[in-house]
Amino acid sequence: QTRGVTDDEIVIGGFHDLSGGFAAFSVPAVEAANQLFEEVNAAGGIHGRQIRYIVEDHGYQVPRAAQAANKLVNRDEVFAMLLSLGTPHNLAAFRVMDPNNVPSVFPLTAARQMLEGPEELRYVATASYYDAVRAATGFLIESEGIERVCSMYIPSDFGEEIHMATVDEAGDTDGVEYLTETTHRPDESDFTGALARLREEGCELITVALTIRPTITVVATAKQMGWDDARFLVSSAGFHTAVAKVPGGVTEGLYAGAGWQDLEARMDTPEVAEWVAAMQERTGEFPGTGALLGRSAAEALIRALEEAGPDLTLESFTAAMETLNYDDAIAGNRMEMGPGDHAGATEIFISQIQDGGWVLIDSVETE
Amino acid sequence: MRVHFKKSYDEDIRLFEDWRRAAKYGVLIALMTALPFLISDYILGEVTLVLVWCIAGMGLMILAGHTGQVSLGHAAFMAIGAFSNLWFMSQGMHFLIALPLAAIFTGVIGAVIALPILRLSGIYLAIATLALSIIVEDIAIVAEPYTGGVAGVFAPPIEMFGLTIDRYGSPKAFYWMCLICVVVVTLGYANLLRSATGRSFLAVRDSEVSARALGVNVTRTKALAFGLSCAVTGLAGALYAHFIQIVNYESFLILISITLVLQVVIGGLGSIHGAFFGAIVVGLLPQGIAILRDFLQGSVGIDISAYPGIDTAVFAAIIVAIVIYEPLGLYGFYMKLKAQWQLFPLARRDMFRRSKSYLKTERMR
Amino acid sequence: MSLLSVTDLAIHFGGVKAVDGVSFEVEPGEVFTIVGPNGAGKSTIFNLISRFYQPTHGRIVFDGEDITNTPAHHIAELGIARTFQNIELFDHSTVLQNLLVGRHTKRRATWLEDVLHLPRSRSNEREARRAVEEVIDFLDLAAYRDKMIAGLPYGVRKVVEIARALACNPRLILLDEPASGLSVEETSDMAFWIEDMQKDLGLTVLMVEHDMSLVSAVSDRVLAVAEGKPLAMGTSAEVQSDPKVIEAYLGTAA
Amino acid sequence: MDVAQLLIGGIANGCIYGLVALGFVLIYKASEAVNFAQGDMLMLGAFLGLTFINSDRADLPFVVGITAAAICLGAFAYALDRFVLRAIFGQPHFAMVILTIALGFILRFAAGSIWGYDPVSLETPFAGEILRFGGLTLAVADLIIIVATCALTMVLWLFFAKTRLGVAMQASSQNQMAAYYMGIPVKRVNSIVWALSGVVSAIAGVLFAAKGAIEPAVGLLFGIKAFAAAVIGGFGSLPGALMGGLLIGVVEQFAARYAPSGTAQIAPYALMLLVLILRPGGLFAQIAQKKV
Amino acid sequence: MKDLNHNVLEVRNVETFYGPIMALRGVSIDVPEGQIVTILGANGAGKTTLMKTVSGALDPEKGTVSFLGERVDGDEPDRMVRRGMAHVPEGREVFPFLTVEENLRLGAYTRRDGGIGDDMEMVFSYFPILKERRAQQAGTLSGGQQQMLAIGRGLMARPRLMLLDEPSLGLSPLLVQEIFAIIRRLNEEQGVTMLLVEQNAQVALNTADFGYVLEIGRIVMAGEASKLLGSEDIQEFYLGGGHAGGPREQKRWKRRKTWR
Ligand SMILES: Nc1ncnc2c1ncn2[C@@H]1O[C@H](COP(=O)(O)OP(=O)(O)OP(=O)(O)O)[C@@H](O)[C@H]1O
Ligand SMILES: Nc1ncnc2c1ncn2[C@@H]1O[C@H](COP(=O)(O)OP(=O)(O)OP(=O)(O)O)[C@@H](O)[C@H]1O
Ligand SMILES: [Mg+2]
Ligand SMILES: [Mg+2]
Repeated sequence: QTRGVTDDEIVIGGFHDLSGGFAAFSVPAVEAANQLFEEVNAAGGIHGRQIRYIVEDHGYQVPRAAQAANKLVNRDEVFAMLLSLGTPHNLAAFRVMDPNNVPSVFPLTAARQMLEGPEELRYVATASYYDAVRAATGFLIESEGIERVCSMYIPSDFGEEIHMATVDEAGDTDGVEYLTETTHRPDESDFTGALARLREEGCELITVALTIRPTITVVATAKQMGWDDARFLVSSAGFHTAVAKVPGGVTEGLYAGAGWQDLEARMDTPEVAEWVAAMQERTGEFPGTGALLGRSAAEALIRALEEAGPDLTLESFTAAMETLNYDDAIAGNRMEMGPGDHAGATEIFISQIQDGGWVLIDSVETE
Repeated sequence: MRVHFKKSYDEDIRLFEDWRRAAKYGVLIALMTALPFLISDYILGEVTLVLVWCIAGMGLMILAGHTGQVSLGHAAFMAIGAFSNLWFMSQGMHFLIALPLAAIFTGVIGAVIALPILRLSGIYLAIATLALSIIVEDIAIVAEPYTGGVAGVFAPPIEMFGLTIDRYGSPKAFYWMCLICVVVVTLGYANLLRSATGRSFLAVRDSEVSARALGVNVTRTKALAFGLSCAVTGLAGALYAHFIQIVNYESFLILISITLVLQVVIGGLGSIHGAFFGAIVVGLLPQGIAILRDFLQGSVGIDISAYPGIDTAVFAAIIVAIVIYEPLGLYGFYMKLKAQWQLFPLARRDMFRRSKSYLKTERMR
Repeated sequence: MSLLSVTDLAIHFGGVKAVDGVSFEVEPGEVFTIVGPNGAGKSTIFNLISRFYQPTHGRIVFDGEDITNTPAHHIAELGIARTFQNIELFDHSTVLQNLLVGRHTKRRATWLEDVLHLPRSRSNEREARRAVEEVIDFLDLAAYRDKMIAGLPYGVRKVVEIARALACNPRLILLDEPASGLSVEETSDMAFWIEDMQKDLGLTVLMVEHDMSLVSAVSDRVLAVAEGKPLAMGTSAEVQSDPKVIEAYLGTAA
Repeated sequence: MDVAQLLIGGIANGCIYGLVALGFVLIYKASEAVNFAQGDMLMLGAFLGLTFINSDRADLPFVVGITAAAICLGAFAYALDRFVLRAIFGQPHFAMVILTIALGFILRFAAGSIWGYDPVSLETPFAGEILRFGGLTLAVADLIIIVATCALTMVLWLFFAKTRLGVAMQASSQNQMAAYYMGIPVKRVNSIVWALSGVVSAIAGVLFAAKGAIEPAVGLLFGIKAFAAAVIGGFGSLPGALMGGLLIGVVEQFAARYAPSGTAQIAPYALMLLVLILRPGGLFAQIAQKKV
Repeated sequence: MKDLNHNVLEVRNVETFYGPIMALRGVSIDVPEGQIVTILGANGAGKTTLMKTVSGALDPEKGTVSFLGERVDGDEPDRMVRRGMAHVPEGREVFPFLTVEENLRLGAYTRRDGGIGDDMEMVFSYFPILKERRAQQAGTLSGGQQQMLAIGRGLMARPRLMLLDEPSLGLSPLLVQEIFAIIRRLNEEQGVTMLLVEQNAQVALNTADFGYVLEIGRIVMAGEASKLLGSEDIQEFYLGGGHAGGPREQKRWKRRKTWR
């Protein structure tokens, strides 16, 4: 008997930040996942089994995440974890998941550590921040003829990855120099000083690893300073419809490198339109990044469970995951895994804000 | 109501005023020792975490409850305890040495930090400690050789007396280890309170002016209280690191400090019991709510999880209710229950109705 | 040699000259009283002696030692204890605990010994309890021993404050209006206690008081001050009959 | 030149800190309670403003919308004090701290449930508008913030110092029982000041939202910084709150410009520690040594 | 003239608790219009508790308080002030961070008439030092100066009934005389009714028309002030008379009061 699997139910767990600083990712992701699960369940489930997604809230506190993991693994005996949020939170949870053979499916953190550990238990959805920013930086260096790059980041696991990606890409490209960086805290709200410094140094491309609100302020402030030839690049964390929608066009021209495509530009795709309508019905809002990630992950899980057949075990699940290979219409990327390759979509999409919306300019295949 | 006839000063100095009390706590300890055989590993894990919170809570209680100095940044000292313990262990030190050493190290750092910020009090101290904890967060990233930077450090399993103590591998052993720590810290705390040092803490809390007039060196006393508090919190941090098994700078964010403050206030400021009651609430209530939520969904079909974040909101609402019902914390409630029990059947129902009360400025010190 | 000698003491708060050139000497074993109108600077003199304020001018010598720059928390150790006009007790502790804090300067055990409750800590505790019980007995506080200060009536608190000062085993005790808020009967008790302090405990008493019956009953010498300056000095009767004192302080009916 | 621009940026941003800090100080000044949900009040104000102003919502003119938000939040804060906080009137401030922390969680939950968790932007008539004088630039939004903050600080300061109700509020914070004996309805006065703080928070929230996107958790981070600003200023002093905000705002910019990267982000906190160590009561100290 | 039938204040069978501690055990008193009524009692008898219960700072558990014919128990204290009751509390309770002048103005908080300035001058004429220190923060005044301020602040309300809890606390002998002269004058000239608690029973009874004796939360004696002055028990326990002539040591033998 496989844990979390009964004749009529598959129990999936997830720990999330539903009440803290990252609720903007977690809540829509959970909503989107639940939306799909409800659809699947209404259609009879997977091989006759209903999906039950138990979500625990940790409010971005590690001890509560450990408690949640303990509950989900030891009490609820979940089959797998889906979309769990937070780097240290996931790392702490792995300690109880691994001995119990609970796979971690598409955690909501793009830290590279999410793939370290027992291979059959680790799956990530898209390229890491590192890969995405590195690829996008490389693309911009080439297409825009940039020679001096810089970065602005919050010294955290997320910020460090983007910083390192920038440094590494500059270091590996001839004639390109990594100049400097400025460091920030998530609570900062004005960047005159930092931008003055980067401008002084002569930065041409600046990778930005901040949260959404500060990102908007950075771009707006640069415009305000009359610094028009600077190019700003954000990772998937800043690749959000709201950024493009800021009134007054202050974010015009911002670049993003992410593992998926913006939704708004693809509303003519029927699947996208249908899903957006369903989500709007459900939450009253146009789905954002979190929802898209939640949907993608849930879809991959469903497909794998379907593929694994009625005899669901960790082995059959692993095998099924490794055969996943399909176009994710909603994320606009290709989900592809294989033995030894547990990172799903690895294509990087480079977009820019033009006329109040994200426009895809290019895509790069990593690896 | 029992009346004590005291025959010697020792009866006041003793930890337990009579054999009944001693017996009561004896039974409690026996029960706690036997607990791993009575409950599942899941609940045991939760109880273990509560024990860790008890220690951290006692650490803050020394400062906030007994010396009247509020710290909004105590998670920083948990961090220092955790990282130093793991670093000492990584240098080949045995856990049994690394653990107390981490506590001492944190205590010394606390006392040193205390010196410049001692002149502060009230919210000024609170915000200064908050700033400190923010700075420590960033130091934890910069001090990569010791803290593992953003990636953090993994806690190695503890080898002791030929057995491995691991939170998940051998939860019972880990639990007992925490229990021993709790008992030791509680004993030390109780000793402190019945001594001149403990009274000087109370004196500083209630009236700095008279404390000084009576020869209490207020600065030194505050530094000592801060140091002791940090040492205990550091110890909790070290145990916490082994409980979570991986710590990085994000394991000790401000929210943890705030939770600690919440814990001691809800428990009841100024009593050791309070630290325990608070730990139970903060440690177990969210799990209780989650289980109740699952139960509601499974049996009655009420799916409150359709409202994301409602667990935390319910938790907060319960905290609101507790504070409104018992502003002085659960310890006050416990004392009332006890008094009613002892007075039975003479207790008046409205005996503990709150009478009107008024505040005066605390800006005059 | 006098126990306490104050020379030309002065302190200013902004424009207010609270104390302005006061000198006096307190002899060992005497009861020395300072009287004067409200705001004359009496409490301020106490605060200067117990080193809460730094004088702008002047010298304070206790038992041959210049204490003008001694930190406040060393004063108790030297043997000076005090009470406060507005009562400064540890409100959330019991009477017993309050008095035990009075023994703070007599402890020998370090904090580490206290945490581990080593023998020296325990013997300290016993010794403190014994000393405190004597004070409780002396001031008849046994009924209140385990009561919280917060719920005690004003008069009892007043006595507890004196008890706490006595628990320090001082040589000089400063009493700031010990009888204010006490009834006639309690005031006469207070007179006996002060007498006992002087005679039985061998204390020197420096007192500020407005109740002239108490002042006359116990004082060996009285100093009258007004507006920070000395006005008259002498026995209680002498000072009370001084016309300047009558005009500034006592009024005609006294 | 560079320095002047930094100064302007710092001042504009510092004014927002100051504006939020005003909300803290108001409540403290009238009851010596610290409202740890102040950041969340800001967030609520921002969302209310957005609901009234954005074109896909009520689509009211900006000034009307901000007024409506201020009225709503004021009424809400009044009710909050009247029906929840009043239950612990006269109890130690610690109880209030915990209560407001818990209320903050509930407010964030409520906001998330009502407005969703995705960041949204406020539409303002002055978005992206920039003023240039000499080589210096100043966003119109910043100008409005500076003017509004200074004006509010001034008005509130006058209110507290000069009006009968203002002095009564101060009295209530210093001695509740004596204030009652003066005939001051202390509980009602507390509710009024909460309402006032709600109004200020709404204004702060809308102006804050005008500079970028908002989401339910935004108050959590920002509240702490504004709290710090209030404390640096000397908690309880209205001009102090503004000064504290400005100090943090300006130092932040200069640190980002000149301090070595990796340490710049903690400069405001380090500075705050320094200020407090040198002046334990903040810049405009509101504490005093007890006269015994 | 003094109308004995009209009571400004009537307290009936009041019981007040501090948590489980019963501080008033069924107290009834009357304060007739235009009179000065004093309450005597040892430390901890419950005098302050009674005053607070009357002015609404504490709620009685049982019993009623009527002021000007209206039941007021359970009301908030500010309502009493609006009805015309001023309470000068025990222990000063000034607003330490406000100036002397602001403190005084707050005394007239509920008044809307224009006489506030005149009354302020009146208070200043009683206590000239307050005028001198009008801009000083009240918290830095000396103990006696704060007491003057508290009394002055009470006068600013122009009350119909004034509750004075140990007004002479910490005042110099000269000022004690003046305070009682002021009390009498206000009573006679402006007809202010007074309820007075005072440790100095001699002065209190000399000033008052009527007196109550409160012990351990109960009224144990009541009567005309002049009668009480003559009473032997009162002489002995409250006026320091009794065995005044006897040797001190004899009195030291702690005698218990008859009704304890
Ligand atoms: N910290 C201070 N700031 C300003 N003035 C002060 C301060 N302390 C005392 N004073 C002033 O100094 C004078 C003396 O005060 P002090 O308390 O010594 O008087 P006192 O003689 O004890 O009077 P009382 O009999 O009323 O207690 C008073 O006028 C008082 O206002
Ligand atoms: N806050 C409190 N908590 C508990 N008990 C109290 C409290 N305040 C007063 N008491 C008790 O109530 C009784 C009456 O106190 P109260 O202050 O009314 O006495 P009093 O007659 O005014 O005394 P005094 O002359 O000392 O002012 C006392 O026994 C006292 O111990
Ligand atoms: Mg004095
Ligand atoms: Mg009294």
